[in-house]
Amino acid sequence: MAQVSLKGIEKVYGNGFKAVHGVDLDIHDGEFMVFVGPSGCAKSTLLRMVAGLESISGGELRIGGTVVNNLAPKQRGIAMVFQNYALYPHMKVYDNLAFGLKLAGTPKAEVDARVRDAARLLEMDHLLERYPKQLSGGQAQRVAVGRAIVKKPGVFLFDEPLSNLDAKLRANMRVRLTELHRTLREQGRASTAVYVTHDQVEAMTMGERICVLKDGTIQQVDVPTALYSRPANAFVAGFIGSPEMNIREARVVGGDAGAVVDVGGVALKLPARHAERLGVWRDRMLRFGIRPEHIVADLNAPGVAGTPDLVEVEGVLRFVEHMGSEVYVHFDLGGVPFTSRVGAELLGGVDAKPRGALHRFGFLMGQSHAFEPEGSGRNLLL
Amino acid sequence: MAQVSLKGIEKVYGNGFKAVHGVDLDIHDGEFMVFVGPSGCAKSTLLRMVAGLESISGGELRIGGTVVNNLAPKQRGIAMVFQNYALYPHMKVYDNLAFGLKLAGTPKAEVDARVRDAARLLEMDHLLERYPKQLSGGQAQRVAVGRAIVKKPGVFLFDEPLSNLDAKLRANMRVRLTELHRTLREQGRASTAVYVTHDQVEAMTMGERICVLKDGTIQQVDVPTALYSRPANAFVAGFIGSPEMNIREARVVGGDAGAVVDVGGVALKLPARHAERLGVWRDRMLRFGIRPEHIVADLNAPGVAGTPDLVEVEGVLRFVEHMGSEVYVHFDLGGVPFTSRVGAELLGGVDAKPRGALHRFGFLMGQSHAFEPEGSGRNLLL
Amino acid sequence: MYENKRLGFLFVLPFVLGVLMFKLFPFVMSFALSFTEYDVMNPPVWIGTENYEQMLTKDPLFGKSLGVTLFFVAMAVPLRVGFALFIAHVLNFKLRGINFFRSAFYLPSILGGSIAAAVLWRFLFAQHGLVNIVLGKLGLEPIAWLADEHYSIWTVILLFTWQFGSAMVIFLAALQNVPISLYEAAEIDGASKTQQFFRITVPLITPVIFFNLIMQMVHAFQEFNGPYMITEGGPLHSTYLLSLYIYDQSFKLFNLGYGAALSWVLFAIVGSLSALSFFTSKYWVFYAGEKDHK
Amino acid sequence: QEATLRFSWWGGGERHETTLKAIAAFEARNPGVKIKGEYMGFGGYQERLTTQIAGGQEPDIMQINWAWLATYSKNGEGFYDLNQSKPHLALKEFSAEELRMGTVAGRLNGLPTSYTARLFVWNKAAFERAGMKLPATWDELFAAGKAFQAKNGDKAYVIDGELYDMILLSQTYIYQKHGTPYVDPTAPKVAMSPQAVLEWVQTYKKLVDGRTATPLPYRASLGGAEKPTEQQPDWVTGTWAGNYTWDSVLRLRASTLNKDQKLDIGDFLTVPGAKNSGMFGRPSLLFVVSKRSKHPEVAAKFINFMLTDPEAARILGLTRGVPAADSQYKVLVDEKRIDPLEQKAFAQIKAAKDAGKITLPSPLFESPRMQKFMREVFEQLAYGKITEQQAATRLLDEGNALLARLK
Amino acid sequence: MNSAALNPAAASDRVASDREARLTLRRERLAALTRYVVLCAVGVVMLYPMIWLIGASFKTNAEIFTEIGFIPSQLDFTAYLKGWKTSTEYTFATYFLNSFLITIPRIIVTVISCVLVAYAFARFEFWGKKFLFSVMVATMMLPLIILRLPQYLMFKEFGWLDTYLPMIVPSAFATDTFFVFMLVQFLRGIPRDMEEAAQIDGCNALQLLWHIIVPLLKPAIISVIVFQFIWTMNDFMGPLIYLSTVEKYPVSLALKMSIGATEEVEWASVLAISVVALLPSVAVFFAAQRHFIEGASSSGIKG
Ligand SMILES: Nc1ncnc2c1ncn2[C@@H]1O[C@H](COP(=O)(O)OP(=O)(O)OP(=O)(O)O)[C@@H](O)[C@H]1O
Ligand SMILES: Nc1ncnc2c1ncn2[C@@H]1O[C@H](COP(=O)(O)OP(=O)(O)OP(=O)(O)O)[C@@H](O)[C@H]1O
Ligand SMILES: [Mg+2]
Ligand SMILES: [Mg+2]
Repeated sequence: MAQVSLKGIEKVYGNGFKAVHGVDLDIHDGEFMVFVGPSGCAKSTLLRMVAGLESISGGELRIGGTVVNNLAPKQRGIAMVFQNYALYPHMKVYDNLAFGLKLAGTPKAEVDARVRDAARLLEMDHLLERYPKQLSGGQAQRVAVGRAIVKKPGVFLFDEPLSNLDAKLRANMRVRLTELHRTLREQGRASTAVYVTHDQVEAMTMGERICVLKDGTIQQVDVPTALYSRPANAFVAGFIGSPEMNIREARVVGGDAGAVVDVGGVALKLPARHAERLGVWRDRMLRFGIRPEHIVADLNAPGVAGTPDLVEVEGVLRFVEHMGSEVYVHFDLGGVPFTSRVGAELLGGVDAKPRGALHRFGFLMGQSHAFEPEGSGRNLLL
Repeated sequence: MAQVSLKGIEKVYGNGFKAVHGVDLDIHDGEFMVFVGPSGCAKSTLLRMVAGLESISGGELRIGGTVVNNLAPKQRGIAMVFQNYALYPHMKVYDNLAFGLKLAGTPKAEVDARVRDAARLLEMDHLLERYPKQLSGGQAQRVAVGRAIVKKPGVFLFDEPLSNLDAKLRANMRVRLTELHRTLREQGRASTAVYVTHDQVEAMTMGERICVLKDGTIQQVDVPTALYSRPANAFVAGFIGSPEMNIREARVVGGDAGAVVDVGGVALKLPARHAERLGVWRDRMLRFGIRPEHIVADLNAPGVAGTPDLVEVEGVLRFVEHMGSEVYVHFDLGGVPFTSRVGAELLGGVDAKPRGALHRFGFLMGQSHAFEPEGSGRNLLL
Repeated sequence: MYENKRLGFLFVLPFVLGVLMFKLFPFVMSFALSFTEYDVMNPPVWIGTENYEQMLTKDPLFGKSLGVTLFFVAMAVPLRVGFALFIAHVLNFKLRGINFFRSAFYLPSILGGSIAAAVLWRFLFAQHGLVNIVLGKLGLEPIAWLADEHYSIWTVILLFTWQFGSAMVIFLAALQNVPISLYEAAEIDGASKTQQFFRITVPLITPVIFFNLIMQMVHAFQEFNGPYMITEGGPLHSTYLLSLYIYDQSFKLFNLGYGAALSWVLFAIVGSLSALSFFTSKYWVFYAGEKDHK
Repeated sequence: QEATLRFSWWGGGERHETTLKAIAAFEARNPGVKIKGEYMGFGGYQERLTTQIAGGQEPDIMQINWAWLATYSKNGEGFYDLNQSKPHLALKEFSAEELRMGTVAGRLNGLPTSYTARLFVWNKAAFERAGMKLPATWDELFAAGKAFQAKNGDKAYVIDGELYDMILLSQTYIYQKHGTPYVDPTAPKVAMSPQAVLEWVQTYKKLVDGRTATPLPYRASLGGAEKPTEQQPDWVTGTWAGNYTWDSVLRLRASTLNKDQKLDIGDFLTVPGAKNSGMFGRPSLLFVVSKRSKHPEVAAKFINFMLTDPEAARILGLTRGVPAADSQYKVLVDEKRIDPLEQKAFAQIKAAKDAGKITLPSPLFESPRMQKFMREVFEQLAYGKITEQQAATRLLDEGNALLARLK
Repeated sequence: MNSAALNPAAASDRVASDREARLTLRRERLAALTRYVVLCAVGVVMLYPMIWLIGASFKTNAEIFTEIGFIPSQLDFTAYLKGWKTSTEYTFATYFLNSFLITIPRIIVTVISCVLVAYAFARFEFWGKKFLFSVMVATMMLPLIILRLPQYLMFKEFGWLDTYLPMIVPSAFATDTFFVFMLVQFLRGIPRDMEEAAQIDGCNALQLLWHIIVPLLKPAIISVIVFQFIWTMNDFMGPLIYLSTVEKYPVSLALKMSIGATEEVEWASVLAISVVALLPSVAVFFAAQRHFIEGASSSGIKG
């Protein structure tokens, strides 16, 4: 029973800086919750408050139903991976891992077994006899992760635990951590996990729910796919997805069936469902959003032509980024910049054209979004 | 004049661990070189040797033509971003940035201008009066980057400088750093950059050349696209690209035009060009490789049917990962696991089928690879 | 956990008890004695503030002694602390035989107030001693170090400086807490070894520099062995530090009341100087382990 | 009779060994009595004793310097009155003078182990090297300096001594000439006439300016003004040829001399027609008993044993000077335990004493404050900070004031 | 080299920069050399008394006070033998043992109490902390000699005279505030990251102290041990006042045992035994000095 619930949590730092502004969040028992948000949005602060390392300036924090505002970290049944690792410099890797277990009075044999298990899981069996200063950055980070997972606590707190690993190892670890979490749950020893990451793939694949933060407030909490396809506001829309969604100032023109958004003088016809919802916004400015993968570059590619709500427009090519299997095409539409993301084999010849040349793109308007022009930019289509 | 050239560089650590085994590498003046490789492969070690922080156990290191093996760091004309930041805890952010300039006797006004420029570039103007311990992880990392870029040195050494930033900021920084590098070059003050990263996107977009390392040896040095499409060996092939290339044990069967690779009992017909090259490997085991994006899941998608060298096979579905705009489909082929990466709208119905169900996939064999079975697995098709 | 007030108090409890059991009575009694006339043989006689009045108005030797003491402290403390810091810095390098040097440099402090130290000092500063020989080589006039009231204090100051060992050891220990990565960063930033020392090392060990300054000040104000061994306070009271005066009054002249009063005046001086230092420390001492600046 | 008594003394190796043996002998003679020796070097002895007395924890029997009597027992009540244990004490062994010296306000506080006085100690060898004979008159002494230096170089001095030695030396001259010491032995006042005081000061100056005595600043510059004579290299090598000092430190002074040197006791210089020898003599050490002792009788018995018993004398030898008690002195003389030089010194003192030409100095003269005061004035004089006249005035006026306060 | 030969400018550039590299090497060697020279020069001044002491222990009295050089005319260990035997009922073996009986328990209680109290001052928040801290610093400011008598009276009341308790027990209550203050300052300079991690790992305050703080403070704690050892060994006044039985004397007291005021002194024996008395302190320091420079926290994670 380790649900974590935050009620009106606030944090003011010693220098008067208010880092957290009344956060309300319920993390269910055994849930894998991911925190994402821009650098400095208070992810670590929240985690540290849950851990009990940072005093809580306001609000109520419960773990497993008990108010823990004033409980010491060790009484909260948590394990944590620190963003800066905080390994014990005077202990070998083995002892770094075993330390918590030894403190808990775990029998020696079991400590050994668990430490070696964790080391194997994290591919660092060969490092057990090293001191932290003899490790590379990624190795140290794995030790930090290992220190948390040997403990099998009620609540896992991960603060960017894989940031210093290479893609392959990272993908590996991602899967293993997820599996670990599932296994524990299946064994009936569900651990709640709070996982801070800035990696979209991690967030999308690991998180059962994702909490998007900005400047110490929650923007949206939802399952990954929902977050992606139904962002609550322009901030979330722009933050999730890479390359980020094209969100541009636009104006809704015309009524009902004939409604279009005007972006930089170019009219993009709205699908009927959208037009209806945006009726009240006619002739007003709003923010129009469309993800790069919903702009196709090769109109002649098979299957494109027939897509419903496809709007063809002519853009001015700026430059093309090759990313291996896919390509980002940057272009201007009526002076407004857009990015399209297409498969490397679906370029429709853009890469052959010079900068400034014209090219016809297709906007899949069925997947487009519209946000309030001001503030956080509420999603107008929800 | 700041080319960096490594000749037979070796590094043996105090505990006898040999971290670098004879590395030869020429980094041209003004080039942007990216180091990638698994955690612990000695990227940082190499960087630190170039910087002069780690003694060189063997070989010769030249910067701008001079042997610098025994030169102090400050004589090498470098700036470095440390993996662990190494900010001066007793100085405010401003002073952390200004320190190097002040030491160099830069006039006060210019110091101020450059510090503020860098702060603006890194979106941390508001942090200048803070102490390092009042920063979040990402903020601290940006300070570390700032400290390097204010100096405009001959050689930039970046050790995973963006690992703690969120995707959006990271993309931003990526562009800005690249631009900074270009601008300096255009101004005739070219800085050579050595950039360690584990982020594929960074590596692919920023690197003019990429150096892939493994266990302290160079695997391949080449421009990004070449690395992606013509990996020198199985290790590079597997390391670059995410999700990683499917590389499986296989056997070449049949001659010339009719040659196939047999993977888990399933025959995949080889294109003529490949069959020819692999002639000598007939009836021998090798490693067959194909990237996930070269396995299509929707054979009925327009345009697929006609693709040359498309081989259709039936796989057993294992599970499907949704990543927003795209989806990873994991399946078995004759008991051998494969991953396919497809657009979210090109699933061909896999997501509707249960685990264990059969599904027909298309292998774009024209894009497939073959590697030696042993050792590092030389690419047999080059 | 660190907010747990009861736990914190529990941990300082030994100290609180220690003060109550072992310090309170001696302090109170010595304070009380400072208002009495007490010659050990006869019970103390209450005379109010007479001792203090005497000291401040009728005792030129007190003024002389205080002056000498202040000069001594002002010179000796920076010298000892500075020297200790410098040598600790040098001894922190990895050099062959450095262990030997570290021990060698601590030796004078082990010798403490032994005769060997006195013999050495007299040898160095005697009329025909080493220092004068060196001066002679430099073409300077020899100085009657031990006999000239203008120079004699320097022999004591230099002896105090010479026994910099414990301050050095503390600095050595403190130097270990400076993360190597900061030196690396500074090196990359183009800092010379000297600049690293002043811009990285010194700021980061300010807590310990502060400690050494305070403690050496406290010790210097109570310095006894040096002048007692070398000059016995002379010539012409030019090395007559307050501690010697207090000692003479208390145990030679059996004026314990007056000695106590002198001690409390010394206490007040050291106390206010320390308070001042603590106050200013906010501006220059950097505590890495403190939760917040300000 | 069962009793355990504590006995404290300071001293060097020989004194410790012999005293412990003497204690054993006493214990053998007095079954049931245990004497616990609490002994140490001189450094810190007085601090400890003072603290112990203040805490009422002092040993039953203590060795003290005669001069301390004035401090510890101003009115004679500081220590046990040995008169109460007369039956256990062979007081007849001591001269009346010696008993008087241990008596304060009619109470017999302590018994002396020996009597000591200041004498002229010369390095005969050094004089021989200079081709000079030992000074026999004051004028010879005053003149010797220049002659000596002419022969032996300008680092050579006829007589060495720290400041207090010189003060006493000069005082002896004045005492002989004017018939009074500085402090009146009977009353707390300055006894010298203003003229005498001035001459005292001048005598000191004469000794120094005449290159006879080592000047204070020079001595200081060599390694501390109060460094003992025997530790001065110039003494060790015979560059300095004399010392005006206690007979009890003869061995100490001789102990560092190199083999080319030879000490002798000179004539005690005397102004012709002087009524008083001017010799500065007094008991050296006293044994006293704590007024809190539970066994004062046993303590008295022990003191008696130590000071008067022939066996004790044999054991103790000269470790506390030439014994004051006649019987003990005899034993040592008979057994030839006293070497000729010491014998000579003793004879010189005894002669003066027996002739009634040594007057017991005022205890106040040796009181720490008085000493401090005199030293201060003479130091200023030596450093030329004040004139002879100023020094004389201070010695007179401030001296009187101080003495009045001390009494 | 070839391409450089084709390009004279580059070649001369390279020659110049190679020269710079060589210069740097030479400069480094020079720096090392000067470092040694400075060390040796200062070292002589530092070591001189010790060497003199050893040399003098073989000399005659006359030699000791005239020859400032340290080479004795003969090598004769009788002074050591004599000094060791002493003129008392006991040999120095007894006095050394006594010294250790005082020193070792005192070190143990000092370290425990001081670390505990320093930990509280440096890390915890509690009522009256500032006040207590000031009290702590203030207790060091009154000259010790003036406290001597009151302390004596106090220990007399406790019935502790002529025992080692006055020298040991107060230390058990963190009254050696020098050490407390020192440890506090050290601790305040050490970041809290490791402690936070350990709290998460389930440490209570004492475990934190033992497993994290103590290792991190190791250099400072070692210096506490060394100081307390040397200072207690050298302490003369404490034993002088509180001990009266010769059998209980520590070395510091026994050393001055044979220096009376008026008797001749065999300086060679005195010095010989001073040399011997210094040995434990020197040995302890030498054994410990390695640890001053092997702090746990110096091993930060590098990037
Ligand atoms: N000790 C402190 N004093 C004052 N402000 C602080 C302190 N620690 C953090 N902050 C500020 O609080 C905000 C939140 O910090 P936090 O470390 O929680 O960010 P974060 O979301 O973890 O960022 P990142 O992704 O960069 O690690 C930041 O703006 C940071 O500058
Ligand atoms: N001081 C040291 N002593 C011994 N081995 C070390 C030391 N420092 C690093 N190593 C080892 O050397 C290898 C290379 O380390 P390095 O830090 O260069 O790796 P890296 O490529 O930067 O890895 P990462 O991506 O994890 O930062 C690693 O296996 C590491 O464990
Ligand atoms: Mg963070
Ligand atoms: Mg690294």
